[in-house]
Amino acid sequence: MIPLQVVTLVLVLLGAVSVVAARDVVRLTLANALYGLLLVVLFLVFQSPDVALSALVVSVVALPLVLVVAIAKGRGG
Amino acid sequence: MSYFPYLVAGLVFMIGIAGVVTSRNLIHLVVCLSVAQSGTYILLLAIGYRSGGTAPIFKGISEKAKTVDPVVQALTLTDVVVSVVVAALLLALALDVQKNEETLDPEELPSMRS
Amino acid sequence: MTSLVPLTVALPFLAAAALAAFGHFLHPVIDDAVALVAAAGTTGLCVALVVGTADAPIQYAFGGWEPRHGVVLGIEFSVDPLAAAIAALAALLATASLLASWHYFDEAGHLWSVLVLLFLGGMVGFALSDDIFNLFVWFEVMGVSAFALTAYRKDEPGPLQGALNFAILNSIGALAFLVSIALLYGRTGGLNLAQIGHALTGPPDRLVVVAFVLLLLGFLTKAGAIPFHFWLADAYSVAPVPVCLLLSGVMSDLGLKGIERVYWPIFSETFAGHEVTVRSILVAVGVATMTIGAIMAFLQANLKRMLAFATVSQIGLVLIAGSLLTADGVAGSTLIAVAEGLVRGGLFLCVGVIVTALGDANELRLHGRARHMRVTPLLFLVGVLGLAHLPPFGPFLGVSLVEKGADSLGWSWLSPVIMVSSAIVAAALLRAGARIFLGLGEPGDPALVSLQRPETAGEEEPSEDAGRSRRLTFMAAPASCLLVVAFGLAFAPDLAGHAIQAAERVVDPAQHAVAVLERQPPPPQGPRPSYSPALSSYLYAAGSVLLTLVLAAAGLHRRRVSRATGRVAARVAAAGADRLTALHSGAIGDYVTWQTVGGAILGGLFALTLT
Amino acid sequence: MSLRTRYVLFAISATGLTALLLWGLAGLPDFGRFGGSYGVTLNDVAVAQRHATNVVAAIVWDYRALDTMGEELILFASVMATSLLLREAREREADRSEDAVHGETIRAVGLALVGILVVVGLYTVAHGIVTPGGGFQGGVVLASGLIVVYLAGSYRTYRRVGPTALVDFGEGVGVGGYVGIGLAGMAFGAAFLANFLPLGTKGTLASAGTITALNVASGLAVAAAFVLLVMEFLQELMVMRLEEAEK
Repeated sequence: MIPLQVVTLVLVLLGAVSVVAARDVVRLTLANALYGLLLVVLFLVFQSPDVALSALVVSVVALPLVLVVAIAKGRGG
Repeated sequence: MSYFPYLVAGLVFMIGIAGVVTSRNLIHLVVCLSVAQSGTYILLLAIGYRSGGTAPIFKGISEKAKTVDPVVQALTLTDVVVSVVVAALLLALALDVQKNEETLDPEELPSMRS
Repeated sequence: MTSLVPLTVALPFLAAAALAAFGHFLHPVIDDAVALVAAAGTTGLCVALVVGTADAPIQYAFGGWEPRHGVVLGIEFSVDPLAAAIAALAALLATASLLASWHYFDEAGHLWSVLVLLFLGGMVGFALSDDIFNLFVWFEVMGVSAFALTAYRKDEPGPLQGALNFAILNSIGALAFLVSIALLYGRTGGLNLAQIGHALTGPPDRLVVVAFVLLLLGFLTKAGAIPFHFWLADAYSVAPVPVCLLLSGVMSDLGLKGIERVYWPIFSETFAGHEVTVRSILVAVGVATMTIGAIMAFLQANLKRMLAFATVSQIGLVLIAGSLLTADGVAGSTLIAVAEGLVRGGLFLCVGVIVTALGDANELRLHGRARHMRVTPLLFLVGVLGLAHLPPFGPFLGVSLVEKGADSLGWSWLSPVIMVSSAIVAAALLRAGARIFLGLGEPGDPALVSLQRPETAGEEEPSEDAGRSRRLTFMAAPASCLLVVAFGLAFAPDLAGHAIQAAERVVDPAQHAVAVLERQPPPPQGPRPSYSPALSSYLYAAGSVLLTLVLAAAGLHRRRVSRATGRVAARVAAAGADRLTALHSGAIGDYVTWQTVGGAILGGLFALTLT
Repeated sequence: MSLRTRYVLFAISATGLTALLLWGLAGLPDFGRFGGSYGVTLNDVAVAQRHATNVVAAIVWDYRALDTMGEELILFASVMATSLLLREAREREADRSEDAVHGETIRAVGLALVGILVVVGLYTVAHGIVTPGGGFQGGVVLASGLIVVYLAGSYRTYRRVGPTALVDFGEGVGVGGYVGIGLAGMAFGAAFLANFLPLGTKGTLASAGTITALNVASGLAVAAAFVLLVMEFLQELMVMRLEEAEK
C-alpha cells in the first residue's frame, strides 16, 4: 500500500464525516462536492480511470440537481 | 495496514447510515444515503486492487502486465449509476414532500397511523 | 425452448422502450393495448418455461459465453419450474394490474404502463438470474419502478411518505446486499452463484457469516419480514390498488425467493452440519412475522392497511416454509407464494371495487354501505376462504406440503401456529366483509386503528361518470380470474409431485454446480413422487376455517366479548395492541433503526452459532 | 418512539452492526493481494477475444452486457419516475419563463462551450473500447452540453432543444436499441446480447463488434435521461421563481 493511497483514504473518511455532519444545506452542498472530488482521486489511485471518469461526470451533473432542490428549499421553506 | 482500506469502506458505510437515522432534512438524508453507497465503491475497488498493478487497459503496455481486477471496476460503474439515479428519484420525492407539507424535516411529517 | 429465456425479459423491456418513444404520439388505447399484450405475452412465455423445464432445468448464457476451464465468463439465467412459476406469477399479476388500470390514469397514462412493464421485467430477471451481481441489478430495477408507482398519487401526503420510506429502507437493504456481494467476490473471485458456492469450501468463517447476514438484511427488507417490515404497511396502504396487486402479490415473495436462490448454491454446502441452527433462527423470524403480522391485520380498520399486514403475515409463512431447508419446504413455499399471492391480488382488487364505488376504505365507516353489491361479496368471501386454507384448493395444497415438511423434521408444533395465524388474518377480512357487505356487528369499535389522513389515500376520487361501472368491471373480472387460478392450482394434474421433484433439484447444489461449470446434463431423476395431503392437514385446515368464523364473530361484537372476558384481560390486550401500533410510527429514522437492530440481532445470533 | 430512545437504540445496534461488519471484512484477502479467477481469466482472454484494449469496457459491454442493460433500465425507470413525480410543474410553467442570464458575451462563451462539450461527449462515447470512457460518461457529457445552453442564459433555447416528447423519444430509442441489439444477436442464431458483428482491428474505433453499437445506444439513452432529469428539476425551479414573482 503506497502512502498516497493511505492519505487519500484518510481524506475520504474525513470527507464522509464532514458531509454527514453538515446540517446546513449550503455547507452540505459544498462538502458533498469536495467529497465527490476526493472519491475521484481515490478511484485514480486505485487504478480505476473508468470509474473515476464516471464519478466525475456524475458529480458535475448530479451536483446541480442537489443545488436546485436546496435553493428551492431555501426559498420555499 | 493491509486492512485499512476495508476499514475505511466499512466506516464510511456506517457513517452514512447514521446520517440517515439522525437526519432532520430530507436533502441531507438523501446525500447521507449516497455517502453510505460510496462505502460500497471503496470496498469493491479496494478488494480488486493489486499492489503494483496498473489499470486494466492494454494500450501501450504488454498484454502480460500486472493489472488490477477489471471486474470490480465494471461493478462499481453500475453502482455509481444506481447511486445517482436513486438519489435523483429521492430528491424528486423530497421536492414533492416539500410542496405538500411545506417542510423537509422527516420528523415533522404527519404520522402514518392514527 | 431455450431461446424463450431471454425473451421473458426482452419483451417487457422492449415494449416499455417503445411506449416511451412513441407513447406521446399514439392514441392512449393503443398504448394500453401494447402494454397489456406485452404483459400477457410474458405470462405465456413464463408458463411455457414452467412446463418446458419440468424434466431438466435450462441454463442460459447471455452473450453466448460458455465457461472456460471452469470459470463462468458471462451472466447466466438458470430456469427451473419453481423460479419460472414465480416469474409467471409476476407476469400474470402485471397483466391483471394493467387490465385493472385500463383508463384508470387519464394523465401521464403511458408513463404508468412503462413503469409497470419495467417493474415486471425486473421481477422476471430477479426470479431467473443465476448471477449474484445481476440479482442486485434486477433488485434495483424492481425497486426504482416500484417506488415511483407507489408515489403515483403524489398530490396526497400519504403516497409520498409511503414511497419515501419504501425507497430509503429498500435502498439501504440493497446496499447491504451489495456489501455482501463484495465480500463473496473478494473471497471467491466469482459472481456466478454456482461458481461462488464451488469456491466456498470448508466450514463457515467470519466473512461467510457476515456475507450471509447482510444478504438476509437486504432480502428480508424487500420481503417485509419483522423487524424489517415497517415500510411495507405504509407503502402498500397508499399505493394505488393496481400497484398493491404487484407489490403484495409477488414482490414480497420475490425477496424470500431471492434468499432461497442464493442460499442453496452458495451457502448450503459450507453450512452443512449447521442446518438446525440456520433453520431455527430463520423459522423463528418467520413465526414472529406471521403472528405479529396477523395481529396487526386484525387491529386495522382500513382495508388496504389490513391487507398490507395480511401480506406480512403470509410472508412469514413463506419464510417458514423455505427455512425448513428441505425439498418439501421449498416446494411448499413456492406453491404458497403463488396461490396466496393470487388470492391477495384478488382481494386487493375487491378493495379497489369498494373504494372506487363508495369512496372509502374504512370498515367502520362503510358499515352496511355495500349491501347492494352482488359479485364483489362473493369474490371477497372466496378470497377469505383462500386465506383460511379451505381444502382442497390451491393455498391448502401448499400449506399441507409445509406441514408435511415440518412433521418430517419433528417440528409438528408449526402446524397449529400456522393454523391460528392464518385464521386471525382471514377473520380480520371476514369481519370487515361482514360489516361492509352485510351490515353485521357493532357499528363502531374504538380498538381498531383508523388513519389520520384520508382513508382513500392513493386512490382516485370516486366519480359518478359513465366510465365508473366499466372500471368496476375491469377490476372485478381480473379478480375473479386470479381467484379461479389460485383455487384451481389444486386440480392441475400432480402439481405437488412436480413441485417436489423440482425442489429436489434446487436442494442439490452439487448437481447444479456440475451443470453450470462443466456443462454436464443433469442425471435423470427417479420416478415422480406422488403426493396427497395428510389427514392432519385436513383437520388443521378445518380448524382454521372454524376459528376464522369464531374470531370474525368475536371481532364484530368485540364489546360484548370483552365484557364477558373481564376488564383486566381486555385492558392488557388493549395496552399490548397500543404498544404494537405505536411502533409503526411512520418516522423513517425509527424504521432504519429497527433495520439496524434486526441486522445486529441476526448477525449476533449467526456469528455466535456458526463460527 | 422518542428521538432520544431512537438514538440510544441506534447507537447500541449500530455499534453491534459495525463491529460485525468490520469483523467480517477482516476475512478478506490482504489489500493488494487479490487474485480472483474471474478477473484474471478475463484479463487473459478479453483482448484476444474481443479486440478491445480496455478490459473494463469489454466486461461492461460484452461479458456482462446484461448488467449494463439493467443499468440503462434503472436509469430509464428513474427518469420516467421523475417525469411522473414532477409532472405538473411542466404544465403550470407554460411559456412564461425567463432567461436566467442576460449579456451577449456570456452567451457567446456558453455556446462555444456547448460545441466543445458535444465534441468531447461524442469522443468519449466512441472511444470507450480503447481508453477510459464509454456510453455512460459520454452521454452525461453530451447532456451537460445541453444544460450549458441553459446556464449560458437561453432557457427558451433549452426548451426548444429538449422538448419532452422528443427527449422521451431519444430515451426510448436508446434503451430499445440496446434491447434490440441483444435480440439481433438471437436473429443471427447466437445468444441474446451475443457479439455477432465482425471484430475489426485491435485498438481502433471500429473494433470490438457490437460493443460500439451498444455504446452508441446507451450514450443516446444516457444523454436523453440526464437532459430529462435536469430539465424536470430546472422546471421545478422555474415554477418556484414564478410563484415568488406572483407573490
